[in-house]
Amino acid sequence: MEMMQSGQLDMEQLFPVRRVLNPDGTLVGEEPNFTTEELMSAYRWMVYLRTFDVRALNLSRQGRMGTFAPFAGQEACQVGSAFWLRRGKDWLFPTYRDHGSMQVMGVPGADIIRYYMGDEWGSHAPEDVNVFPISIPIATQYLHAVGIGWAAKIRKQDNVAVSYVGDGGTSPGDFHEALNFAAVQNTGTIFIINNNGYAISTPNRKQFKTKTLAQRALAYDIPGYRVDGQDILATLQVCKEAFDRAVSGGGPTLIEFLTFRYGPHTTPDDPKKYRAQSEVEAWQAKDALERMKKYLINKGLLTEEQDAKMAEEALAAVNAEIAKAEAAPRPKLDDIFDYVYATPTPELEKQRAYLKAFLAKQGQGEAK
Amino acid sequence: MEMMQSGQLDMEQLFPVRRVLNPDGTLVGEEPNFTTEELMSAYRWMVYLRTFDVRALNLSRQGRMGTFAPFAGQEACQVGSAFWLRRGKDWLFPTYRDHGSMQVMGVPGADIIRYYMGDEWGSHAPEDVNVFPISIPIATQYLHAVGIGWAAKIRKQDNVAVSYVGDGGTSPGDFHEALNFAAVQNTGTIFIINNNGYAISTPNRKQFKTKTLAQRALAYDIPGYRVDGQDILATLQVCKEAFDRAVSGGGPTLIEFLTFRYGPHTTPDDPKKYRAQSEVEAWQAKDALERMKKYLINKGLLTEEQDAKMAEEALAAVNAEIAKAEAAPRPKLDDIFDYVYATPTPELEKQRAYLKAFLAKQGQGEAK
Amino acid sequence: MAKMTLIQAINDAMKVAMRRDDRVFIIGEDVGLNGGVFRATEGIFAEFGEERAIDAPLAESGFVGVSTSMAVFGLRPIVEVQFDGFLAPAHEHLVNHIARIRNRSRGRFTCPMVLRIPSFGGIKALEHHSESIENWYANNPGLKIVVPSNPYDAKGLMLAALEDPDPVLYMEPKRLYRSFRAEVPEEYYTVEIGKAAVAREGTDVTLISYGVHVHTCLEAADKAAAKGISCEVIDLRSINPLDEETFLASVKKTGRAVVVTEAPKTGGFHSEIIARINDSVLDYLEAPVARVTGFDVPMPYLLSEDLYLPNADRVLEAIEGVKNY
Amino acid sequence: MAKMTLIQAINDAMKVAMRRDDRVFIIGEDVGLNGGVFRATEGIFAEFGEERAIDAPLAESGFVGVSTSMAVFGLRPIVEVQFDGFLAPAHEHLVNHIARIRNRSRGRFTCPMVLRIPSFGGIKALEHHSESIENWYANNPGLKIVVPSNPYDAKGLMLAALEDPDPVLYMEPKRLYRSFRAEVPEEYYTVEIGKAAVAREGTDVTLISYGVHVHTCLEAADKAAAKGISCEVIDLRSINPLDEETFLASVKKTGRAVVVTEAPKTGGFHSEIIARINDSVLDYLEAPVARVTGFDVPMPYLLSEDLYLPNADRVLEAIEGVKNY
Ligand SMILES: Cc1ncc(C[n+]2csc(CCOP(=O)(O)OP(=O)(O)O)c2C)c(N)n1
Ligand SMILES: Cc1ncc(C[n+]2csc(CCOP(=O)(O)OP(=O)(O)O)c2C)c(N)n1
Ligand SMILES: [Mg+2]
Ligand SMILES: [Mg+2]
Repeated sequence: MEMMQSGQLDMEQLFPVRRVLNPDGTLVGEEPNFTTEELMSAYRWMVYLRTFDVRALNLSRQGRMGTFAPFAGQEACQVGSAFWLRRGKDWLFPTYRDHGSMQVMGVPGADIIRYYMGDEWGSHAPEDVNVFPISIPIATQYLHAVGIGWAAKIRKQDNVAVSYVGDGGTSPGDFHEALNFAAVQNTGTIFIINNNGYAISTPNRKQFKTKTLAQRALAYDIPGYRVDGQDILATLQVCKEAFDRAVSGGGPTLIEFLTFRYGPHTTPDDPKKYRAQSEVEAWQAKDALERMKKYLINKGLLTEEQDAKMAEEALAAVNAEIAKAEAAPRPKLDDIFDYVYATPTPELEKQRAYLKAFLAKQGQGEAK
Repeated sequence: MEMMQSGQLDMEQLFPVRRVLNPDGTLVGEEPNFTTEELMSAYRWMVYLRTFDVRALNLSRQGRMGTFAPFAGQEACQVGSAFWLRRGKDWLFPTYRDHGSMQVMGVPGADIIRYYMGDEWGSHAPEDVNVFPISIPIATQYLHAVGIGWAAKIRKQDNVAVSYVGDGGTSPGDFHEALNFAAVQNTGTIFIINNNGYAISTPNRKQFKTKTLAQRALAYDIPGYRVDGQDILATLQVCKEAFDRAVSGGGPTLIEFLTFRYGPHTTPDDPKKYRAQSEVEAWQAKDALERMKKYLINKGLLTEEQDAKMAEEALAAVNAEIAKAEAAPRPKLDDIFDYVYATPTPELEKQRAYLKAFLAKQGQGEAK
Repeated sequence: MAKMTLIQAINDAMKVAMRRDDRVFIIGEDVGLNGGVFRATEGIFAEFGEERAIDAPLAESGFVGVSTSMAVFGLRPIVEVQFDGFLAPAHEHLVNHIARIRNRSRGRFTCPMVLRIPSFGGIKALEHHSESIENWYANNPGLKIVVPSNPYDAKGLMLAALEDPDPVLYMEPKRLYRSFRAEVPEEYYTVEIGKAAVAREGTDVTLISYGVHVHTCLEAADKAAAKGISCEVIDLRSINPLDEETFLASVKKTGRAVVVTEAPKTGGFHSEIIARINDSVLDYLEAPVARVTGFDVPMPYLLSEDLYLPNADRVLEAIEGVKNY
Repeated sequence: MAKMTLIQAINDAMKVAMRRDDRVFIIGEDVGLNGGVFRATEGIFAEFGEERAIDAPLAESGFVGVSTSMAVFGLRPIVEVQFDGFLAPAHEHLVNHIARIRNRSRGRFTCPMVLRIPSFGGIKALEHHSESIENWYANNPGLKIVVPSNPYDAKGLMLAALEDPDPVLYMEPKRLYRSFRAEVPEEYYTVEIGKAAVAREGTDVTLISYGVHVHTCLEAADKAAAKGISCEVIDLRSINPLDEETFLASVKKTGRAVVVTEAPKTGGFHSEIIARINDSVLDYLEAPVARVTGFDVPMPYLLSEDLYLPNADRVLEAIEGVKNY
């Protein structure tokens, strides 16, 4: 009978999908209150990021950088979740697919390209940008985000931390441990789930049984949301609420974005092996950029001409970042020895000397 | 607004505490349908286990065995959860505190004493008893229970597996991973949470934020229950429902028993450091054995004389198990080498020979 | 006989085993429909269905943990961990349960499981995808650890691992997956676990390695031969059990040895090989055993990977070092 | 000066550090109100309150993981893992994050954290409570590992670890917690991490160990002295960085060495010490280095524990072995 009760709960109804814009760009309900500047900035970011992502995937395919994880299709999730964060104050703990959020937060695109080229310097965020290096070990970064909120609480500060996982990232134990710690300590943490339907090839139905991931919030008595991840106004709105809650000591929030990656999981992945083209097209018909563009045009904030210009500017900006990355110095031999510890151990110095002597003998000097 | 909704759910109401007997032994509702044999057997088990537990703690205090984890106060949880399992067919994955359930399932008390004396042979369950060795690494055993249900499904069998954690055991990641796997695969698994209020000294409020642990079931769309752990009829009833569900392909169940350990966490623990005597007494006033005894006497199934006799028989039985354990041969030197692999490696044989030669030289032979 | 790459041999071995024994199944991330990120399980989902080629939720502790009791129940799991660095979440299950259940239960319960771990560097992958993790388990009794260096051994060791009554970590050198083809019998056969192979005979210096660097040693041996130094190359094939007889006999003969592994130097498994040489044939040594290893740094990102990895020239230098000591 | 046990010295060091530096806090299971299952944090909750003596939920991955970013944020966590065997769930955070964050971010982020691990056997505890886990991390660059063998070093190494800009695994020999008292200064002082100590001077045989077995070696040295063999005892104090200078100098002098550790033999850290001796002073050896270690079996339950543990008589036999080689 208890079972019936909990079984009776309709989670899809309990966690309705937050949507502000219909796919055709019209409003679902009343006009949200964003400034024109915010609206234009959010759209500009999406245009820039789409361009960045497409170019980066090409670089990878051309072998100008290593394996890359594209996010095209998930721009609204990336921009909305990083948009409200305070540079130099708040923290961001990204996955390998969140380089959109990273850039909104202040990481230069050139750094991200350097990371994927295979240079640790790409993870050296600017001093005033609290973006942790990309976390590849799935879900571990959720705990890091909690630690920031907890430390801030102890230091009587209000730093907010945002972290991300995908749908697959809700399965590791760290996902649970992080939500539980955050709930017990009431930390200012925003937990984002970018549910793009697949963990590489593994579909949601093999990953979890429930109709929503937002309902995981019920296990910890924290607020949970489901949001249309192709609707930038919805992602901005919900993330603002979560940010205000976090800053004001209201504790953590769990947000499930319903989204989709248009491209492969990473460069070598072949999505045709596990999903139908029709599914891709259905999602592309709900594209976040198209939707926002229509909205802005209807609102008279954007013209086709301005939009084309914006695209050109984006391309120029992206190319500049790529150029910067490709012009950056290649990592030095010393780099691999200098940052293992604050001060290299005597043994490390011996190994460094051995390697330099060996390369010198090979007539290779520092070069590779 | 979604937040309000989920926040609005009253989990204590959604997961009401299942109770059949009031603390005074009177019925809460209608008469449950258990056979007299079942009622008497369940009560006899509780009387035996209370005696076993008290004696075992004394053995430990006297140094006749090592550190021991007593369960006095949790008998109804242990008996109710193991009562319906089919010997030789179903599986049990206990913690260090579930030696009550283990014995109900068929593990000789002598084996449990041998385990705590420090002899691996204590974990060698009888051939027809599928009780895994006590799992001390918290929550890992939850995954083992899921594996049995999954394997049974693959082999088209209906083996049920029961596993246990305490309130603290709900925090490790494995708790989450196990529930998620079980939900996705719909395995015949019964997940017991013995919530005795403390993880050693750590109270529930530092372990989790929610008012219930049963509500964790909502995160996986599996049935969850809260049960009065001092009410053997309630534990029997809910566990029977869970067992029937598991056997019939209905999938997993999460059960939170509200209970209390009267004694220390383990032999060296001093509970006075972290809990008030009044709390202990409040729980003892709701004692499961007292409650059931009153019920049986009211029902005319038990007299004080029979009860006293039952206690004597229990003591005799426990003493017999202790005698058996203390009379059992001490572990042999070969034991530590013979079971690392099916066939010891050449290196292991060298090490065995070295140790034997060394002891011989010391004039110690096989002895210690 | 057919010419196969190392990964084809692994794929073939799993199929052969699954046809013979319906208790064998594969579980891991993307090992089903997708055939694995390296295509190691290509075609297995199609032939054996989703109950025997299981796409698990993304949780290593979870699928390694459930596989433990599935093995205890009587099945024969082949668990694929997607990359070496992602075995870490399952560490507790390996060291506290899988390695110990036979011993803890005095033989009442056993855990015959094969854990496939795409391992080591050299393919310019992202971070955490090129790790040498053998040292997490080389000091952990109850587990066996094998590392094939060629397609023939890959198939034979996999089938031997599946016959083995105890858990076997099967470390796959990613770099060799498609680097060359070799003759592999189509039929069922096993390569005994715990027996090293002499990959090349020689008289002056003994080179000891496993996996990728058996080939580094062979390449170095060629270069040394050109300089008039004859090297014997030992392919350990198994880290545990360790076949010391084979390499001790060789060192006894040559009096000189170079050990080559990719893990960081300090505390690496190669030091156990040096210790065994110390234990048994110290008096035969004409020179200290040389070691060519990774450095005491985290595995560098791909632009610096080559700086880190042992290569034939570094091994050659070591060979000349011990020869001219 | 006051006479303290090793655990009192650890407790004192933590209090001294917490009084000097309000960024230092303690987190773990039952470290608050209860003062820790070993009473290592006794009185800290009372003096510093529950925000600096934190009873975490029962999840090692969780409290090690959050402590990582708390250290990055600028705090100084002392993380207590209740027992060695229970560090395993946090393995991923140690090897993939804590050990690497400085290197991955090229110094942008650092993780100064002290991880307290009650370690090793000899107290007849339940299973998983008596483990030698140093080998999980001895091959893991980015971490430091220290093991005190006496109260003075315990306090000095703890304070040095808290000053250290990098993560330090602080392994506490449970068996020594209350086994003896020694003089410990009340004031603040540090013992340099990475410097071994000569615990006893001698001329014939060098005994090398750390933690509990420094005392096993000292006991064996007494017995050897009675037989006319003079032993020098080296207390490594630090596994990483490893102070090879000190033990190499000793072996150079004595020409004979015995390494004593408690972990299983194969792949144990002691083999690195043998490898270092091989690297640098092989020509000075009069006999193969002997090793007295645990066996290649899981740590036995308490009735068989003594069979497993190295003891003075086994060390003495090894001393005579190398002396009479
Ligand atoms: C602990 C761990 N296991 C496995 C992997 C390999 N891996 C990388 S991405 C990925 C799928 C992640 O899917 P999801 O969480 O849905 O995020 P998405 O890639 O879809 O954005 C896997 C299995 C990993 N990075 N970490
Ligand atoms: C992974 C792990 N961490 C820590 C411990 C040490 N430990 C043993 S029992 C215990 C508390 C468990 O509390 P709970 O789950 O509530 O069960 P109870 O003892 O109350 O029955 C702890 C921390 C352990 N056994 N395993
Ligand atoms: Mg996904
Ligand atoms: Mg409890």
